[in-house]
Formats: sequence, C-alpha cells, structure tokens
Amino acid sequence: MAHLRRDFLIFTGGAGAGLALSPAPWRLIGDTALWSQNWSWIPKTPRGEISYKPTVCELCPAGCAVRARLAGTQPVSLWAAPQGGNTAPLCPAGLCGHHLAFHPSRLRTTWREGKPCAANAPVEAAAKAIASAQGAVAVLDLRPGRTASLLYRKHLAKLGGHYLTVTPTLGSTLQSIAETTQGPAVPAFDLDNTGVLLSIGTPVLEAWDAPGRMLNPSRKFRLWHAEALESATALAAERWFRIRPNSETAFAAGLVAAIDGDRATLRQAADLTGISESELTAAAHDLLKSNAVAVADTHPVLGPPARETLRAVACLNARLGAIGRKGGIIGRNETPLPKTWGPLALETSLDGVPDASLHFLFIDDATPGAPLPWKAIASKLAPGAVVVSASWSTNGLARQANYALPAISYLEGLHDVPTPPASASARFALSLPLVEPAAKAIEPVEWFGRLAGDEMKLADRLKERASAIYPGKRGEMHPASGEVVRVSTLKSAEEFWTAAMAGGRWQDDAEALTLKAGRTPQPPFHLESAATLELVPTAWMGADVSPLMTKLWVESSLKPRTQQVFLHPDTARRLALEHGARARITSSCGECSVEVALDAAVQPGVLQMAAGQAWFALCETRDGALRAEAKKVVRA
Amino acid sequence: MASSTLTMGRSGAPADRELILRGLKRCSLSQFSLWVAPWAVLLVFGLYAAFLCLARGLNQTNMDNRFAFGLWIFLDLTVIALGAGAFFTGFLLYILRITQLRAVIQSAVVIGLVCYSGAMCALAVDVGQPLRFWYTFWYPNVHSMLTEVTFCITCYLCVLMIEYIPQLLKNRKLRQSSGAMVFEFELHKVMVVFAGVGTFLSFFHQGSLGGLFGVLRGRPFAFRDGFAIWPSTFFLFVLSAAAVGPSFIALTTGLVEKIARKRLVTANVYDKLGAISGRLLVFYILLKSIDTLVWVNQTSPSHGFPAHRFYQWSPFGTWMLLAEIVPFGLVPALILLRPDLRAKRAWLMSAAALACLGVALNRFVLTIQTLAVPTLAFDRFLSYWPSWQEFATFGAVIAFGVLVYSFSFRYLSLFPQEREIESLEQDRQIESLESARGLRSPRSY
Amino acid sequence: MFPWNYGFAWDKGHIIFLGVFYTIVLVVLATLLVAAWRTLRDFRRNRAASIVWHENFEDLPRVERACRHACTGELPGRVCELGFNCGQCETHKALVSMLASHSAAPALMKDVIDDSLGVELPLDRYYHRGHTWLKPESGGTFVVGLDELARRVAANPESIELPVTGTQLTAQSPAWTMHVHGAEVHVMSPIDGEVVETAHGEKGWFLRIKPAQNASFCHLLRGFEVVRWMTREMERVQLMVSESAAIPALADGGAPVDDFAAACPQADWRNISGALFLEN
Amino acid sequence: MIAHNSKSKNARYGMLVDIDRCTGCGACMIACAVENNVPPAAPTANERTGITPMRVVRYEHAGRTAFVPMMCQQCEEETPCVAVCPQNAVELDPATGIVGQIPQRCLGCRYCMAACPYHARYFNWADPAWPAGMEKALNPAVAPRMRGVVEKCNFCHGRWHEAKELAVANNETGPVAYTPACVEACPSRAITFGDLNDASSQVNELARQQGAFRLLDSIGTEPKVYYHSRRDWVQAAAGNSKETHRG
Repeated sequence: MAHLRRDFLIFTGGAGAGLALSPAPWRLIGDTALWSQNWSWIPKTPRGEISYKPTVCELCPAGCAVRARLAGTQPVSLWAAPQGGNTAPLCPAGLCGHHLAFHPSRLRTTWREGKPCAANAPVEAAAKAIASAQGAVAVLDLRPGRTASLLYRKHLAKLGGHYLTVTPTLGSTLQSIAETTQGPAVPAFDLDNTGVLLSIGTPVLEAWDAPGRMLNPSRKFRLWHAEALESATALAAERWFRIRPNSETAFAAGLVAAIDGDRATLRQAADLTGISESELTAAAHDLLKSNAVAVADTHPVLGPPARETLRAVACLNARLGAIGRKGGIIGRNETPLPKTWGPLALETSLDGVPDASLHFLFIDDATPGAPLPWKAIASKLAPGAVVVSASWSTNGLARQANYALPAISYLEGLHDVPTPPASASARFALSLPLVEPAAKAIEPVEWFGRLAGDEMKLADRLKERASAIYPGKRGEMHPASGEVVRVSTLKSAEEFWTAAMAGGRWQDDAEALTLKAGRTPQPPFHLESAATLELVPTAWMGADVSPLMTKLWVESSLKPRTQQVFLHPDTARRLALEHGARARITSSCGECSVEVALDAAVQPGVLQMAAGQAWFALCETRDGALRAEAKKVVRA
Repeated sequence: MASSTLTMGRSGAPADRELILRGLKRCSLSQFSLWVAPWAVLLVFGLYAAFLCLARGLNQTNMDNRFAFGLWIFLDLTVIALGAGAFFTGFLLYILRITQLRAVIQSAVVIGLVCYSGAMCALAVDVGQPLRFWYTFWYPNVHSMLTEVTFCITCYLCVLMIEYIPQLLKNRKLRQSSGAMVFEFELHKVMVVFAGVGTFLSFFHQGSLGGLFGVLRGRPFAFRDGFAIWPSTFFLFVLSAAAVGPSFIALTTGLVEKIARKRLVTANVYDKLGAISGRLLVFYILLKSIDTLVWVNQTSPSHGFPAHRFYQWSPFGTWMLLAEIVPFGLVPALILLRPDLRAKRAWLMSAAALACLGVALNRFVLTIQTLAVPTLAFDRFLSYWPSWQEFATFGAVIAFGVLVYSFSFRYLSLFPQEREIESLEQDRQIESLESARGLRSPRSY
Repeated sequence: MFPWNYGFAWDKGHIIFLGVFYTIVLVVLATLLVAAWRTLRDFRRNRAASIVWHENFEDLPRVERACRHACTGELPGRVCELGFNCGQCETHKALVSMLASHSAAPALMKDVIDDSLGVELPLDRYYHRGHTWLKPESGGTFVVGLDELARRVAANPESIELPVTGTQLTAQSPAWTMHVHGAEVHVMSPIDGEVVETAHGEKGWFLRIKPAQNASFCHLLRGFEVVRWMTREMERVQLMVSESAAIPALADGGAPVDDFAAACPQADWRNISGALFLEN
Repeated sequence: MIAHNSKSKNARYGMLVDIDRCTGCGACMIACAVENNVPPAAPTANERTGITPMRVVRYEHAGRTAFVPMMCQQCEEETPCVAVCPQNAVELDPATGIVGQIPQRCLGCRYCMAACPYHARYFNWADPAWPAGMEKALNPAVAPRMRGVVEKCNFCHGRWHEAKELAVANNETGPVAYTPACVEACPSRAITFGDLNDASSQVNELARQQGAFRLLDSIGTEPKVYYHSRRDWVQAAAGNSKETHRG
C-alpha cells in the first residue's frame, strides 16, 4: 500500500517535471497572452480589394485633386492626386476627410430645436413660413460659388428672396475690385505671373488656396505678409510685417501714403501699425518695382476683413498698378451656366440686409467652423421667423436653428467645386460620391428646390452645367491620370461629362479679358487705433473634420485648444495671470471663461484666442468684420 | 493529527495559542488583530487599485510617455536595495561565518522575501502586458540589463522561498511531524549552498538594477562609463545595497523590538550590523564621490552635456547630489563607525534610518530625475505626481510586507535569541537558588 | 531560452548568460534533491527520531537544557549540548566513575520514598527529564508513568491518547498525547522499546514497555539526582507560576495541592506543562 | 516606384527634414495616424499620454519660432531601445536599417522609452478605440496595436512591405524605393526620404549639404534622420549635435 502511494507520487512528480520542461505549458500561456489581447474591442482592419479612385476635395474652396485609396468600397485614406502636371499635397483636414462621415458629432436625423423630429416637419414649417413671408425669405450660403449656389439664386429669384453670403463668391478682395470695374470680366489673381504677393492678414499658405500649391517650393511668386499673429503664413513668408492687431487698414493706407508721398498719413500709419515710416516707404517702393499684388481676403474660419481695409487694399492695388496687369488682377470668364436657368437672385452679404427683416432663413452647410456667430444671424430675423439649417454636424448653427437637416457629407454626394479665388482661369471639377450617403441624409439644395417647386436632382443640374460648358469648346480637361485633353477634341457633351465624372477637371484657357480699373476708392481712409487689450482670434482649418485631429491639439500642443487664451508673459504679469490659470474675459458684448497659456510669440497687449464659442461670445460685427476687445480680464 | 484538528476546532483563542511556539510571549489574538486590521484594509484597497490598472490599463496612473517609469519603479529599486540585507547577512553568516548574525538571519530572510515578492507584484501591475511576463525568459535579449535583472530576481526569489521553508517547517504544528523536522535539518545543512547562490544572484541583479540606468546613453544624466559591460552604477548599486542591508536589518529589528515591547537580540548583534554597515557605507560614499567627479568632468562633457546643466532645473538642484553624499551618506557612516555612538540605540537607529533614506534618495534620483531632465533643447523639464492608484498599490506592497512579517514573527521564531533572553531571568534565579542551596552530599538510607 | 526559440543564437552572450542561468537552476534543484534524498535516508536508517529530538532540544531554553550535574549542583550552570545523551558525555562518565569510587554513584533504591519536597518521589525507578518515570518489573518489562509533579500540573487531563500495543517507541520521542489545559502535550518516552500494555493511569502507570536490547538507561536520573532535579523543577514551576500570577500558593503548609491549575488558575499552565514535558 | 541599387544589397533608409520649410500645419501627423491606424485621443489622453509617432514640436526661442517634426530617429549604432529591450521586441532590421517594434512581443515595461533620447516612443496607455463605424476606414495594411505596448515610427513599414512585394513580383532584387506617409503628405515638401547607402540618392546629397545636422549627434547613436536649417539658432537647438557629413 505504502509502496503504491510512493510510486504514484514519484510518477506524478516525474510527469509534472517532464511537462514543465516541455514547451507545451509555455505555449499554452503564450496563447493565453496573445488571446487576451485580441479582445472584441480591438477592431479588425477592413478586408477587400485595394483600389484607387479620383475625386476632388470639397472641404474648402481650394478644391484639391484627391486620390482615394479604397479597401473594397470603403475609402481608407485620401492622398493628393497628380493633376495639371504637379501634385499638391493635401492639408490635414483633406487627409482625413474620409473620417468625416463617422464623426461622433455627425447629425444623423432631422432636428427640431435640438430634438429629433419627423423628416417632413421642417418641410411643412418652411412651406408655411415662405407662404406667409411675402419675399422676406433668404438662403445663407456658406460655400458660395458652387452650382448648388447658383441653383439657390435661381430658386430665390423665383421666390423673390435674398441670396446671402458671409464670404463673397470671389473672395473679399476680388469682390471689392469687381464692384469698381465694368464689363463681363470677373477679376482673378494671376499668381503664376505675380512677382510679390502682399498678403494683408490673409492665411494664403494655410487656407486660401491649396496649401500644396501655395507651399510648393517651386512656386513663382514671393510672399510678403502683414499680420499681427505669428501664423504659419507669417513664418513661411519671405517678409513678415509684424503689424499691431487690427491695423491692416493702416498698413495698406500707409503703403498708399508712402507711394503718394503723404507724410502725415504715413506717420499715422507707422504709429498704428508699429512699422516704421522708412520701412513702409522702402516696402512700398520695392512693391512698385516687383510686379506686386495685394490681397486682404476672408479667413474661412475667422470671416471677412473690415470694409475699410478692403477699400484701402483696392486703392493699394490700383496704386501698384496691379489691376488689369499680367501677374496682378486680371479678368477671366465665368464658368458658363445654362441659359435655361433664367434670372438669378443677386448676391448680398449677410450684414447687408436690414435687421429683423427675415421671416424664413435657410442655411446651407452650417458647419462648426463657419465664421458666423449666431447673434449675427439672430439680429436679422423677424420675430417668429423660421430658420432651417442643413449640415453634417450637430455642432455649429445646427444647435440654434429651429430645424436642422442632416446633409450628405464629403465623399457621399456628387458636387462641383467652385473656382478658387487664386485661380486665374475658370474651372469645373466634380467631387464624386465614393460611399453610400448616410441614412436620412439629404442634399440641401434639392430640399430647398422642392420648396420652390423644383424636383430636379443636383446631379442632373450638374450635367446641364457640364453640357453648357462643352459647346464653348474652350479649355482643357485634366484627367485624374493620363494626358491632358483639349475640350475641342472631345466628340460630345456626353464625353465631356464622362471625363468629368472620371475625376477630370475642366480648366478654361481663354485669353485673359481686359479688366479696366474703374473708380477705385481713394484716401483718406478711416484709421482707428487698436484697443489696449485687443482680442485676436486664431484658427486652423478642419478642426472638426475628423476625430484624428486630436493629434494636433489634444495629443500635442501644435494647434491651440478652444477655450484657451494665449498672451505674452508681460501681459500676463500685468493682468496677474499665470500659465494654466483660468481667466474670465469680458468684452463689450459678452464674457467667457478661458484657460491662460503664456507664449512669448504673442504681441504684448494682445489676447490671442482660438476661434470658437468663447470667441463668438465676445465678438461683434463691426464694419463687416468680427472684432472684439477685452474690457476686463480677471482670474476666474 | 486528529487531535490537532480537534484543538483547532475549539474556540479561536486556543487554536491561535496552539500555533505560537512555547516560550514566545506574544500579544493576545485580539491585540494582534487590531494591529493587522489597518494593514489588511490598506492591502485590500491597494489590490482594488491594482485591479483597476490591470482591468482598464495604465491610463489609471499618472505616468506618461516622458515619465515612463514612476513611483512603482522607484519603489521596486528601493525595496530591493533594502531587501539586500537578506543576501548580505546570509553571505556574512554562511560564507564569512560571522556567527553573531545567526540571531537575525531568519528575520533577514523574511524581510528579503517580502521585499522581493512585493517588488515582483508591483512590477506585474507596472508592465503593460503582465500575461507576457515569461516572454523575457522565452525570448531573452541577453544584452539587456533588464533581462539580467528579471532572471536573477526570479531565481533569487525562489532561493529566498527555499531559505524561508525551514522556518515554516519549524512552526509549532508542522514541527510535530518528524518528516518536516528531518527535512528542515537536512535543508539547514545545505543552506550554505543557497546562501552562496543567493549571494551570486543578488550581486548581479543589484548591480544590473544600477546598470539599468547606467547604460542609457540616451540619458546623459544617468549614463556612466564602466568596466567591461557594466557601467559604474552597477558596482555602486551592489555596494550601496550591501551597505544599507545590515542597517535596514538593524532598523527593522529595532522597530520590532519597539512594537513587540521586548528584547529580541543581544546588543552585540546590533553592534556588528552597525559596524559592517558603517564600513561599507564609507567605502560606498568614497566610490560614489569619485564616480560623480569622473562623470562631471569626463563622461558627461564627452557626450556634449556640461553636467551643471542637469542641475539647473528646480527643485532638482545640486543640493540633491550633496544631500545624497553628506547627510545621507557620510554622516550615518561616521556615526556607525564610532563604537561608542553605535552602542547608543538612538544613534544607531537614526544612523541606520539615514543610510536607508540615502539609498532611497539615490534610487529616486536615478529613476525620476533621470526622466525629468530634458535631453533635447526643445523639450521641457516635466514634473509628475502619481495618481491615487499608484499610491494605493505602493501602499499595498508595504502592507503586504508588514503582514507577512507580522505573521511570521507571531507564529515562527524569527529571532533564536528571543527565547534565550526570555528564559535568561528564570535561569539566573534558578542558578542563584542552586548556589544558595550549595552542594549537598548524597543522602544515605 | 532554448535553441528553438526566436532570437536564440549560439553566440558568446547567449552561451555565457544562459549557461550561468542553467547552472544556477541545476545547482538549486540538485541541492534541494540532495536534501530530500538525505531526509529519506535518515528515515531509512531510523535516524529520524533522534534528529527530531536534537532539533527540538536545540530550540529548548537554557534552563531546560541544564546538565543533570548542574541540577545536582555538581557543575553549576552547565548546559547539555548532547540532547541528554549522557552515554556520549565524557564529563558524565568521569563524574560517575569518580562518584563510583566513593560508592556514592546515584542508583535505584528499593522502598525509599522521598517526600521532603511534599511530593512523593519513589526512588526505586528511573526518572526522565520529561517527567516520566520508568519502573523495572519482574520479567524484564518496565512500566512508564508520570511523576508526582507532572501529575499535579497535568491533573485530570481532558483526554489521553495512548499508542496501540506493539508500537515501537524511541527515547525522547512522543510516547503518548494528552490534552491538558486545552493544550496538546506530548509525553516523551524514557527509552526505546515496544509497548506491550497500556493503561489510562488508573494503575498509576500508562504504558508497559519491553525495552529494546540495546536500550540505554544512562540518560535517566536515579537516586539522589532525582531529588535535586525535582527540587529544581519545583522551583521552576513555582517561578513560572509567580511570573504570571503573583500568589505562590502551590503548597499550603508543606503539602502541595493536588491540582495546581485549580489552585492557581491565573497561571499560564499550557506554558508550564509544556516546560515540564520539554515541548517546543 | 522600384529603383535598383548597384552599391549594396542592404538599404539604410534615412530621412532629411528641412526645418526651414516646415510650417507646422500638422499634415504629416495626420497622415501618419491615418496610415498606421493610430487611434484618436482616448478620453484620458493629453499631450503627454497621446500617441503621435510623428510629432511636430513647436520650438519657441527668444520670440522666434521653428517647427521640428520629431519621429523615431532610427539610430544606427548602440541603438538605445534595441539594446535595452529585454525580449527582442525591438529590432534593427539589417536589410533596411529600420528600427522595428513588434507589439505582439512587447511586455510593456517601457524601458525603451526611458532609453530613447528623442522621446519618440509612445505607450498605449488605454485600449485603442475609434468612433462607431470608423474602424471600417482603417488601413488594411497595418494592424492596430493593443493596450499596454509601446509603438513608434517605423518609416511606414507597411508601405515598405508593399513595395517589396511588388518588387519581388517583378523579380527585382535589392532595396526598394518607397515613400512614408509623412513624406507624401508634407505640403511644403520639407521631408526627403531615401536610401543612405545609395550615394546618388537625393537624401544622401542633402544630408551632406551645409546646414544639415542630426539631433544629439554627440551621444553617438548615429541616427538616420537628418535635419536641415540655415538658421543658426535652430541648429543650436539640435542640442549637442554638430554638423555631420556621414552618408
């Protein structure tokens, strides 16, 4: 018995030892180790044939050519496509545009006052409001220049309403030029031949035209830049005039004065901008010599410059002789549009309409980034007015509008991309639908069209537009791949359309039209001095496009966080604030609480804050631009 | 054993008494529970925190990509340095035959055991993939100091357990089985082998723990030249650990005496521990100073980093370096070197405490300061404060140690002299009576 | 770790590192096995019992390890190093032969009962330091019982577990187990031998033993040694009692009470009985 | 896409970043995250616990600013992370010179992070998580990393692998030419990538030009990422790096 037990013990002991020496138990642990890491919440990467499809980015007016990489039917990454000879790499937003559809704040159903509601509720409400509005109807188009925009104007012409924009179709500078010139020609920048581009507070490198084009080391023109903030454009510019905040007008006026030899104004400008008279004079003369053109344009996130600034810049361009000159501001043709579309409503800027006058307002693309505080809209609304907004996002104006419609997003629909202001020739390019639209998502212009009794699909309208372009036999078709094709060699409008649908971009090649400078604004310009604590907004494109953007502003401090104010250490000391403290800022029209961040690169006496709710709370529209100054800054 | 189960079956107290060796005066069970309870609570709380870290990931901690190491690594290094008392006492006793130390060897072994096992537990929470712990053994990168550490510590932990077995076997219940006693007897005979192996292993992993940082050429603050594959920190760590080991033994023994309110070892043991610790400490401080000078004047500049640059970041100024060398190094060393001072318990204890703090400070500097000081011109000096989960886990390790030691102390005989000292008084009385009675001639009937 | 694992190479680093590692593992395992094997060997060679005794003996406090000659006062303060194995003790041999020359060597004495201490000490038997006596009988068997002091300390035990007849007993290893004052007490066998009969003390003894051929008696106390040893033990008990409870009331006018524990319940009797029966 | 290399059968891929051209737009960071399936910030993440294998650091010095794209510098000698990893989870591939991290074998001890002088290694402090549906848009070529492991830039190893497969399919031997995501994405073409073993490669030329330097050159890890700037204060910011002419 005892023997048996001992033998058994020896046997088990030996077996145990043997097993321990064999790889079996270790492998077992190993598999456990690996298995335990393949939890269900670690996603499996998508399967499917890898393919590439061309399209055009419609996230900003630049309209970069895009080459989408698809796994099966799902775009998994977007890259710049070679088009028109060279590739223009995309901006961060463009690179992750395919995430937009999955954004947590995607608007997925119709909203009424921030609550889900039936899809036809806004239709009925809108129809009623329009019926009773007697023409006090308006569409606010935050992405003007598209075919959709033209359709809005068409419908509005029929309804007798206003077509409103915040940023004019041509961009502020060209718009102000256009107002002074006559003839069919549309003003356009001729950057390919420009000597010096003098940008006055315009983010030309970041968000004005395709960054890949503007940042291209092989670009022709030199860039001079006048801005208060140390923006990427300022850093990359050949010359950066570090002017005081909101002294753009003074800067332009100063250059004009330098050219005119108006000492008094020059001195005043020097005081206001912080740029010495001699420097201004020298700069002005260099500009005169170097085929320069000045631009003060709308910031896609911060909005348009002040009207006075635009007048001064228009005058400066005239003084520089840029208007109508090769390499300056030339005339180009419009992208043709079908005769059948009849009259179009005029384009007016939002602050052009009288207050409390609108009974129905439809907002297209009320994206979070829109440079538009709700109060700017609210002031225009008559009591009991109905506001319907259409956008992909629950953020932004969708929250304030009475009804919010879920719009189809980038890569979900067939849209055209407007001709960017920096393009010397008319364009027509299509952003193609690569993925199924989200359920319930609508095409805003179709939705509004139905109110105006137009059942036609946008796609068909685009095709009409294409067939209106073809007969001119003008221009070239730049396909996504392969040789450039002259339109004249194309057999039919159908072929033209097919080429466009294959990712081709039509580019006009007509001779530049003569642009006759008309009555350009003349000095004196109204120059106002900066406030003691000037609030200057800073912004970057596409913060809301993809959750991955956290890499730039949460997981690194490359971009400013909203609810954050940057100021110079001296300013902070004066206000008794230190890094990381919370400050309550009060302006003439509101207040907000933000986190303080010190940055020696900010000018003393300037509060630099990221655009967003906090900024909107503080700013007001003054002379067409958003402005704010801090009345009080205290620790919160 | 039927009878024993019977006794255990009885109401708690006698069962508990049954487990305490005769002649060991121990507090009542209720008193003991009062002592244990808070530690147990701390342990449970810490285990909960550790569970959070294991279940939800290390985002529960305040460590980050810059402070990849934090409180826990500092804890591990310190605890292992203090636990060095086990190997070094073993070495002195079994190899160098310093027999006074027999009085503390068991206690030293238990301390070593709790220190090392505690460190291991902390590491298991600290690594991102605890289930892959064995990869280090399976795919070892033999050139990594960490591999050396892992191998040595694991082996040494086993050795410590083996060294702990005899004490377990000698507990009151087990010793009644002759098998246990005989095995204990035989095991004790070969203990010298384990002592030897333990010494070897400890030497290497204590060193490698220092090497861990000494080899970081990417961290010029910690990088050191050295001998063969070992940077100077390797040897400094061995030396410092060996130096504070005895101090820590003395300190803990003193504490236990305070808490248990009774004498456990004779004065000469303290004296011996103090003396050894003192000598080694002096030697360590000497080498450390030399090493620092070499580093300041040679190693660091040759890597393009003027050493003073590392000390311009408050609060980590040169004062840390000085503090490490003078008040926490030289001062205790000198106290321990003077027989008259170390004879006074208060002096001995405070010196030992200073020495232990010194080694802790040294480990702190190497973990935290190394990570805090920037290497690139455009990165900032960063600070770090552990999260409550980290503190709780830290506390759990301490509590674990205290509990294991408390139970061992209550139910095992950690200090062989204890019962001697207990019975000494009785002994003297008997002897006096004897002598009083004087030698009587045998009666005749 | 093994040649078939990823990252393994027959290079210097691996060979040295893993070589050392495996050596250590082997050394540790081998040493453990050696210890285990020697343990088995001790059992095979019946050395277990004596090893256990010596292990226990070393853990006893000095007082209990006192040499028999220290008890008699011949060599005050002498402590036994041999586990009471007087057979191997040169000093003992010397003393005994010295006394023998004066014909004063301690020896069994028929019909002598010493009660000078108030406890009966029949000197016709051997006494063991564990407070058992061993009384020779006709027919070469011996009976084993508890001496007076032990009986009074361990008066009316809760239970007594005697070995079955035929059990081989070894000197200084437990002969039977009693539960006294809620503690388990192992009473030591005075000599090696075989249990031939058991009785629950009603006849004054517990075991009848047939000693082994080579059973040694020289470690047992006899004659006047017993008295002086007993005196010492009484004093010890007295001391231990007075340690815990201030009142030394074990003897009311010479005659000790029958049940010490009952007389003085405050005292730590589990400890005292342990001390008497050389428990650890 | 495929370029033959007569000189050596092994490549030493390297990079040159022109700091003067970087505008800090962050396109490279986004491109990197998209290419390598790096998850968006976890709710607990901040700029110290986020995962940005490519990270543009804003360096502000006396009122002047430069942007420095930081990624794994692919050290060649004494590679700190490779030397310290206890279980061969970090390896320097002799065929490409790329320092690779093997997440499946990583223990998460973070010793390599402590060893890296460039802070170019990132730990997965939390489980990787994407907004609902977004996992459909992950890059099929790269597996997401699990919680508790270290990751870093590996010069878009996935892309190298695709290029290699293509080359093998066309029976081409020798190093392949390919472009990491950040290089492709940079709008101002600030990053040049190529084989440093190939004397004719553009990166090799640029690495030799005036004003080219490496970060912390003095610690002797021989990184394969070079930087370039004409501005002396930027060069000074390269820490203790001196101008170098290794190819």
